[in-house]
Amino acid sequence: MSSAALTKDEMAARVARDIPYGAYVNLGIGQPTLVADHLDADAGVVLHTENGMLNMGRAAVGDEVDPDLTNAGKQPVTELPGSSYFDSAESFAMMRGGHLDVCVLGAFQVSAGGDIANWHTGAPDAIPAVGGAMDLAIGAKQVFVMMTLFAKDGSPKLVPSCTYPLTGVGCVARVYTEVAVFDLTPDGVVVLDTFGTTYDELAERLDVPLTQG
Amino acid sequence: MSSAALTKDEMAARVARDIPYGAYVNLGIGQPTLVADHLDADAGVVLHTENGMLNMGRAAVGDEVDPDLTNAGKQPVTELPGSSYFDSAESFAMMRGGHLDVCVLGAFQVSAGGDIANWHTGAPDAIPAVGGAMDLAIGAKQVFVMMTLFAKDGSPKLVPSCTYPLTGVGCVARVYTEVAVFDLTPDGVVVLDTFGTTYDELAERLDVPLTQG
Amino acid sequence: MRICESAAEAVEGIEDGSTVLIGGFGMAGMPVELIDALIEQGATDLTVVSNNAGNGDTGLAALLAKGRVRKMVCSFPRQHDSWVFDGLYREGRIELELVPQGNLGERMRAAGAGIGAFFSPTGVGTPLAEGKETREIDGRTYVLELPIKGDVALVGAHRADRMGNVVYRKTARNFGPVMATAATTTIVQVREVVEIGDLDPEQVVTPSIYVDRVVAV
Amino acid sequence: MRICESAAEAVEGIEDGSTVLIGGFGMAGMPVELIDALIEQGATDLTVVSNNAGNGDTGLAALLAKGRVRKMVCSFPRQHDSWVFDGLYREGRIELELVPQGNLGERMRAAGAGIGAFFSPTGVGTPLAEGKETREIDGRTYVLELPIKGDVALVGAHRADRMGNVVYRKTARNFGPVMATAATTTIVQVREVVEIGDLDPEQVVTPSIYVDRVVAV
Repeated sequence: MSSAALTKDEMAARVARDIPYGAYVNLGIGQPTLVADHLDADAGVVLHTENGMLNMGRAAVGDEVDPDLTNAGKQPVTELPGSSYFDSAESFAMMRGGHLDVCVLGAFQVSAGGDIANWHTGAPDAIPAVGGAMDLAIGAKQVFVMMTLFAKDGSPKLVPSCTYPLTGVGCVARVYTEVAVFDLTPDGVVVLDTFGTTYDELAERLDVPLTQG
Repeated sequence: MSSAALTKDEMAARVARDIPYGAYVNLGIGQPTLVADHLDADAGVVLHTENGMLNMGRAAVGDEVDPDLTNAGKQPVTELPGSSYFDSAESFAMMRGGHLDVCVLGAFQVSAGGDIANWHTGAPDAIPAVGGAMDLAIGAKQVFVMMTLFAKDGSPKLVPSCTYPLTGVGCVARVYTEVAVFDLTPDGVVVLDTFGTTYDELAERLDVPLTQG
Repeated sequence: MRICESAAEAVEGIEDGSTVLIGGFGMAGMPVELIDALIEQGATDLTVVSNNAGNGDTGLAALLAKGRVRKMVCSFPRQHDSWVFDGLYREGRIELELVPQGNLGERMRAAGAGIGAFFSPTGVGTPLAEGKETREIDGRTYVLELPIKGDVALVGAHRADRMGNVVYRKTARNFGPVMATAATTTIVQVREVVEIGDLDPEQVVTPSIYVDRVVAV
Repeated sequence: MRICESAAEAVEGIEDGSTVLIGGFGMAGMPVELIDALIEQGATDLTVVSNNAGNGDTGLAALLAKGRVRKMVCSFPRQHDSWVFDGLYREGRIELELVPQGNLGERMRAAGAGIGAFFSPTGVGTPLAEGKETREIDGRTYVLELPIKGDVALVGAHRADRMGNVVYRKTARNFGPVMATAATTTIVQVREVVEIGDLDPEQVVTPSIYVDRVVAV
């Protein structure tokens, strides 16, 4: 247990620590993108971007900006030695065929059984957009979620059953939050680590049964 | 009507004459391969080979022989300017998706309704082998068959219904033989041309109703 | 295959009511000049299949703004600069078929490859699979997805030779190659048309068989 | 990804009873050195998936001759020099699953791409579709085909970099790229291993994600 809740950067660092050497990884749009900043060059991690590239490099700056080279968030990026380009059908075949080792996604909610909801709030006036989220959710050997544990109204986002429209069913392996890391196992939710809180506090605030890891 | 039956080369020339300018064409193994010799360079015809190439050139000779560059019959060939290489899945996607304009196949039998049998005699001791025949049969906009009209025992190979195991159903558009060219239409078999025989002689020897074209 | 003198010539004959596949992921690979020519050409009542639903006020967004598109089939319409689509959608002036990005690509690949339908792992148990046939195969549940075929594909690429062989550049490749296979008429805009033989046959990404018209812009 | 010092190291751990995908169309692209090493390694009771069933007395034919293959899955076993397979087949010592070549490739692609099954246009109404589910879709009849997944793929290619990115040469490419996607462990033999960065990223045909072991022979 750490003495304080993690910052976004600390959360990203914590996720990065758990990515195995040499893994092929897709980082979802938004917060998960921060994980890249905490992957050492010698960790041998190869980043996949859904728009058709392996071994994507860092954000492009200045003269490096090339409109033909962007990431899934449509931001200019760079290429690393050993990269490759392919079309969208191949890029998603790669995901859907289970070739990625890890993908890291943001989420509105995750259920104890590993369901994820991250594409649509279900609000009637919202314009729905799914992108590659559903393919990523089912397409990596391990799906990590990175999110705050509580919504702005204080309600937990790790829930017995998602109330938002689902992205994927039973696919999340691990959830990283600012106050704890959870393993979602067939035997239930295991608390691996806490930051600025205690196992007992978590057990009280969450509606899902927890086990101490 | 010509005064004599066609030689194999004359048959090949007759087929070549009917291939439109700029067509993408697959020539099956065996006799259909001869068609290539009768396609003028200025006919703009692009040859596809199922093992993964467009704009295949003629047979390789002498120093041109390269074990990495063969045709569907596994013979060394050459490449023409503007060729491209792709893998087998892509090569067959190209066929099966209906992108070839013409394919020319040999056959044991063709039915009046356009069924083709060309992969297996059905003999119990024969080792079956199908290769790309079934994909080609259904995969080109127009399927031409090139065969002798009669088997060695004198029985017709253009039949009311195939007795050999089928390669494809209702897919043959035209049949080129040494004595006649037939169009297989929804309204029946039309004799387009005869060589060393007459329409009446054909009508007598074949078990399928004919129309004079 | 025809090398066209202008984008206007390249989009000739596109009919009202057509399904038009439009390449690009955001602006990377978007065939802006072909879309501008299509706006000028006037075809309307279109179904457009594209990953996004337009950025800013140019390209696909401009086509939408002109009211030419009856229906968008896409994976990710909502972007920070998708105000044209957003407005039309909220006003009920455009239909949306939302398709997970992997299904979008695979459905077009199926159309190009002659596949009648396929069981997809994506979307199972979600609202986007509602009403669709599912099947358990080898212990996993799949959703049946049908091909998406275009009447026309508009593709933005890097270079083509005079036969119609095409190469792309970096992540601007995205949906171009698969759309080129999935349309009756494939129209490609490139930065440069080169002579036959100037492209390495090992490097061709879209072979000439898939390409009907090329224009340098 | 591991760069192996020898073909023997590259085929370590292949188990009896494995399904082994073996590249090549005839001898073009056939990974002869990997097959020789597999013979030496000793795994038996194999199911081999390959377009042909061996030529002459080397490569795949040699593996068959040793009696290591229980079942061949291929499109075209019968060739002028396929005497090894012919003999085994006539003696009833090998099982044969004959698959149209396009279905063979597409079934492996499906395995690699996570497709549960697909409706194929090929084989409809023929003996090779007997007993298989068919369906009419949009006026055409299709046959349902299932993925072919390998435990191991042995691929013959041209060059690889030290990350495992692979390029092929001419028509020796054939089944290599699709087999590389369809196996749990993909082993590639190349003529040359080059440094990371020495392959043009636009030209990579098999991206490194699919490759587990590389050996230069």
